[in-house]
Amino acid sequence: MSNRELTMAAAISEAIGQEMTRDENVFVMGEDVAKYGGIFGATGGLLDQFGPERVMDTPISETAFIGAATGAAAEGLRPVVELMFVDFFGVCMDQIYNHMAKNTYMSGGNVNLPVVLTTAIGGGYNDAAQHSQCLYSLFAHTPGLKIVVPSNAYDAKGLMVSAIRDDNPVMYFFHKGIMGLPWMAYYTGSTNEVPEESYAIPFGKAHVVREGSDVTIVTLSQMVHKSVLAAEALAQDGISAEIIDLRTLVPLDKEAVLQSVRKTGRLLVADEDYLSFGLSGEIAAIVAENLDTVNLHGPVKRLAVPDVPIPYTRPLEEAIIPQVGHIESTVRSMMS
Amino acid sequence: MSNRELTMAAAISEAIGQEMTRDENVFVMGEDVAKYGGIFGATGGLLDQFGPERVMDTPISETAFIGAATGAAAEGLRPVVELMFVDFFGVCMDQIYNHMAKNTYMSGGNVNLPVVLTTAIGGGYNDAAQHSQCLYSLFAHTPGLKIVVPSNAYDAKGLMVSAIRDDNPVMYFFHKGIMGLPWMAYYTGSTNEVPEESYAIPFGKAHVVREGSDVTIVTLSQMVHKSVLAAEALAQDGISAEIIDLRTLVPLDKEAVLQSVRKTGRLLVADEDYLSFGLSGEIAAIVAENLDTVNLHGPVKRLAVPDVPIPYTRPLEEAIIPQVGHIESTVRSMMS
Amino acid sequence: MEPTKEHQLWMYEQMLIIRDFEETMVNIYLEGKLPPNIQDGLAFDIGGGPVPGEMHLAAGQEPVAVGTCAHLTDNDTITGTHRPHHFAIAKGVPLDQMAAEMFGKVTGLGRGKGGHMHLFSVEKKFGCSGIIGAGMPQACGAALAARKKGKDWVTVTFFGEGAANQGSFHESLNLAAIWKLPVVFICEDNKYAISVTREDSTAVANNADRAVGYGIPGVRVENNDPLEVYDVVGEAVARARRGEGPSLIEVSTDRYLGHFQGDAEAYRPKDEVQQLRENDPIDRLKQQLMDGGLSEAEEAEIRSRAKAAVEAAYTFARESPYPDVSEATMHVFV
Amino acid sequence: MEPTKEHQLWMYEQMLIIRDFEETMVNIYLEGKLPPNIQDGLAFDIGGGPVPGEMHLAAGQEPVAVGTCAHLTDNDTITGTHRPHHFAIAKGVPLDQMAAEMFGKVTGLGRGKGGHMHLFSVEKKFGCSGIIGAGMPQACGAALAARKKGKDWVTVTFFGEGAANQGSFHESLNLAAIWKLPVVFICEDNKYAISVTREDSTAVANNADRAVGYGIPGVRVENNDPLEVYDVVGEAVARARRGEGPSLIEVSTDRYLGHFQGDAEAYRPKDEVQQLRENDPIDRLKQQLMDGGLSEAEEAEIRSRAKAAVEAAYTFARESPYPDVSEATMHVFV
Ligand SMILES: Cc1ncc(C[n+]2csc(CCOP(=O)(O)OP(=O)(O)O)c2C)c(N)n1
Ligand SMILES: Cc1ncc(C[n+]2csc(CCOP(=O)(O)OP(=O)(O)O)c2C)c(N)n1
Ligand SMILES: [Mg+2]
Ligand SMILES: [Mg+2]
Repeated sequence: MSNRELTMAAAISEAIGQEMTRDENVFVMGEDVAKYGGIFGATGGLLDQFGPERVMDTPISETAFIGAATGAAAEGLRPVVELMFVDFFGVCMDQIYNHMAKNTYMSGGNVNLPVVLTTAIGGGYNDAAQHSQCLYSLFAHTPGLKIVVPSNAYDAKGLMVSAIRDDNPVMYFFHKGIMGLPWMAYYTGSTNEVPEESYAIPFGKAHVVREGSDVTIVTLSQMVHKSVLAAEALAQDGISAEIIDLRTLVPLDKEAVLQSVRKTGRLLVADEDYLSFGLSGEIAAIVAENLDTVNLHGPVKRLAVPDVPIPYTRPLEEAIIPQVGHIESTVRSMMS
Repeated sequence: MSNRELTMAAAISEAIGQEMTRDENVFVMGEDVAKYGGIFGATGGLLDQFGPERVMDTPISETAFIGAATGAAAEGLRPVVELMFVDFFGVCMDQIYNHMAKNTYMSGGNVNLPVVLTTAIGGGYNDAAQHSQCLYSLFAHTPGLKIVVPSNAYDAKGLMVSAIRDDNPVMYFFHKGIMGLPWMAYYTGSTNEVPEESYAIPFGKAHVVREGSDVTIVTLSQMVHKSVLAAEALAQDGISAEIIDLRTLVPLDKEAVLQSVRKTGRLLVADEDYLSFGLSGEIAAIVAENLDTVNLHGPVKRLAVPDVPIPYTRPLEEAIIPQVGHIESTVRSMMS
Repeated sequence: MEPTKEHQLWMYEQMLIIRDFEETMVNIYLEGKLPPNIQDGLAFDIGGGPVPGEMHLAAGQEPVAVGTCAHLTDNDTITGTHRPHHFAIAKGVPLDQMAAEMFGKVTGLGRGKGGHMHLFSVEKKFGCSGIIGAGMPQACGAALAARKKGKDWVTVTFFGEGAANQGSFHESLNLAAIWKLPVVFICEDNKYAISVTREDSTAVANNADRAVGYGIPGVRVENNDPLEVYDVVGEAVARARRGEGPSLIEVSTDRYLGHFQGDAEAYRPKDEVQQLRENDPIDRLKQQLMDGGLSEAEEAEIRSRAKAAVEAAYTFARESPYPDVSEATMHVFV
Repeated sequence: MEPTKEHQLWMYEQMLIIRDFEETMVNIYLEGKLPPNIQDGLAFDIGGGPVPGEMHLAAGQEPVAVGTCAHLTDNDTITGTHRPHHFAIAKGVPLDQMAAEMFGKVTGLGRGKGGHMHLFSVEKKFGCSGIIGAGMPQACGAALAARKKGKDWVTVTFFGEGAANQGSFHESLNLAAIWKLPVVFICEDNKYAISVTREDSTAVANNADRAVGYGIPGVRVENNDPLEVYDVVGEAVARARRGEGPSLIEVSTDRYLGHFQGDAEAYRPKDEVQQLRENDPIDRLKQQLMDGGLSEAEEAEIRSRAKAAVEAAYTFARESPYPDVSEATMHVFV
């Protein structure tokens, strides 16, 4: 059955389920992933399909169960473990970045850890400072973790398949506002056609969501959809924006960024993470390091959360998270 | 008594001691800070001077005692709390970045938290992947923390005084290889003249360590001293390097960076943190965002740890941590 | 320990205010979140209406809050949880500013920046967090401050039975015990951590038994009853004030509503809540008070006072203005 | 549980190897770290010589390692600590590769990348970490894997008495208990966490008492004796193999050397170590074995075998090459 549309949540759980069928070593654990099916639906239906030995609810002990994922992977299992919100990483970061991420290197490549750590990111629904962050830059900064940040259901399935089959630790970040949940407004572009059969999308290949000639917008996750809406508005006035969806931060498709900016001569990074010392800086730096082959028509621009915690109240949150209007007006300012 | 030289460790403990004398609300806690005087000497002699009620050894419970620092600060005390190595942040990051850093904002400015969190950073003595990191970029990325990274005893004392008197959370990073410890080789330039009387160095003011006209080296901490040695070698061949010691990352003295690069037209960032998604990218981005007023003679260059965990063995560690030779050769490549 | 008549009346009125505040919020919360005024295809929109975002309500859990706060003064500190309203109300946090914070208004406790999981009152020495287990370490610090100041102030830290399996629980109890800090650790056992039952998450039937691991007293309150809570917590608070260190108390209580509003509770037996409500602690205390001589008229007056307070708070919240957008970048630092 | 004669001899030889390995390292470690060949003004240079960086040695703590490993096979897993040599040796990790790793050579367990706190052997199912308390969660995962594979394999996780106040201790014990995982938690109580004494850090006199908080058996071994360890750990390992879940054991043991080499131990009573050494577990086992009929000649042969093994390992380490610089950026991913 073709042209079947799935939400990103359904695409993720389908990918996990297909891999569980394919490889008995794959199993799922986390808070509320079984009976509840994952607070954001990423493991919906898996308990009924595979039973409680392979889909395990855990206590609120992230250090223990994420560390356990590392220990189980070292013995040949392939855990898919969920950190409910990325905002909670602070209670278990040591197990993630000092162990899951480093045991392979410290063992000279002898230990391999096929773990997929899934987590929810993003704001836009007024969940305030401890439930609305992105933070993927932090994990991309510390070596040893592959970083996947899908923007739509089709990519989400193919990238999850690659993540589970990868023999290295992979962190998989899904934005709540594109999961297609029945209880949260979302950008409909994220729900799209998803083949039933399994397929893998390779890491490190950015996706040109929209071709353009005047400006390159480098972005990812929910911000891809905001960028598309901005590009459509800009097109009305004959401004042609090219949109690059990075898809993965580690590995990072630098060539795709450079190629596009060489063509357009203008770069805007649109990011929902904090502005400073993160993703938007890294993308800008890649261009700055290649100014001998990139001919810019103007300074690089960055849109991101301006180094403030995410405020609860709607007017303030809308002001600090880059919106379609911000992207649009920033591009216009770059053209004049 | 003037022209008195102190090690950075002695300067830090002197600053803390003077503030403890000045304000009874200041107290110290952490692992081995009392009887041992701090593994890296940052609290040496304070127990004898102030007693166990104000200089407290803690259990190995970073979440509990760093969280306790936040709780005590909310009640008007001014804790100076030590995280022995920054590498251990993963066991207590939630208390640092979701609470110490955010309670002020989330309370609309009603809660203020005068905490100083000190921690040791850096490699160069073969302590391997879990005891050699810098990671200040992570803390600079998450809002709500002021970030101090001194390079010498004089700055260390003045910045510690400002840190303790600041009504906000301050993270204070000292590099083990410039503390002037009797058991670890160090860059002697870090031990310098320190007035006995108390003085404060304001945050957000970078220091021009050496003036130059050909290239700007933006750096901090131990890397300042490596840069100076490189600059001296380069001067032999008539290459004039200007060295900017950032001193603090939050607030960040962007103007100092831009001013210097406007003058020299060349930027090298020399950093001991991981390369990607961190400090070196942010500095490069600041220049990329200002290309309308900065005229570069060539691409920006970055030297940092190439996104690998710190290897134990000497030849590999020396290869991946930027050394004087790397700085020198990179600058030469920028001049040709 | 027996509460005075005044304390009993105070507890009764506070429970009424809490219950009314929470149950009124159930409906306010739904405003703007239901079809047809939301995105097509959605059944509910968490980001809609005057009170968006997650909403964790404590209807049914009033006894632990009022039985505890009856022993506290404005000098004592509380650290609460992601489900904080009942604690805040019982601690005396101004209802108007609390409601305004939930509406994201500039008149709120945090000028609208914190939201319902992040209620801070410096005056009432109240704070909470959306991170499970995060209040316990900070409680140790507040207690340390009291000791350093030579005061007999105590700190009470509340957490759920799910939080009792978080590392911060262990570290904080050990620290409080070795430093003899005046902290009372109170675990609200409402049997669920979202969908995960206590049995599936916890290796002991009674979290108070874990006190053995810290050499401190541990007591479980078996009934969701304000007088029983008052009795047990009273001992622990007195002990802390005497400088004899921390205690660990677990209180069996009942979550009447979903984990958060919008929770379908598919994981929960259909009639469970119905049965719980039949043994409601507010009804029981009312009966006890009236057996003790409280008249219908007096009871009605208390009830209407409570209703009026809640109504006034929500009206204040609705009518207050939002913060100016310029405030978004303020207050990162003081 | 009584060890067989063979087991006793094995334990004796392993203890000799461990002791010799550690005490020989005391001197090797000093090579290149003392004046005059270091920076002026320094008394010691931690980064100098063939074995730079921190060095945590376990002389005196042999009993817990050998008494435990006598019950384990290559199918069983161990997670160790920052002070890992005695565990690794007793688990059968190749001495040559272990020494080579400490010398940073390409022939080492981690091709020189890990160093002495990061020894990994996939064959012997051994791992360790420089982060306090980090081994316990990973042990739960290894045990979960064994159960999922339907094996009776056991995982032993070692940690110090200082680590018993880290949150991971609590979370891991609870997880292992509710999931009935075959993990044996063994706490080495050597009385110190660097300079902090057990009394200053721990709210209970006996960490085994904390087992009550998880509804599992808890036993303390009061003497630094391999036979007593053998007995108590044997029960726990058997229980885990039977699928009856985890146990918590604390072993009183003695740290003969500084926390790390170079530690002046100003915090420690002058003659403490001297007194401990007078009741040395190796001497005691030797006496027992000889009372049991081991001849001088046989004992001497064991001793020389042990010495030869250690000498061979360090020679192998010295003579091995360093990895090529190109390896620095390899093995971040497989
Ligand atoms: C560290 C952390 N992990 C997970 C969560 C997500 N979460 C929010 S509430 C909750 C359940 C808490 O259960 P309990 O402690 O019993 O409190 P209750 O909700 O029953 O009042 C969870 C898992 C969180 N907020 N913080
Ligand atoms: C999370 C963490 N905190 C602090 C340290 C620093 N540290 C290394 S060893 C040590 C003492 C450990 O004591 P214990 O657990 O008793 O083990 P022992 O050294 O006595 O064998 C400390 C505090 C660390 N490595 N990791
Ligand atoms: Mg609960
Ligand atoms: Mg110890």
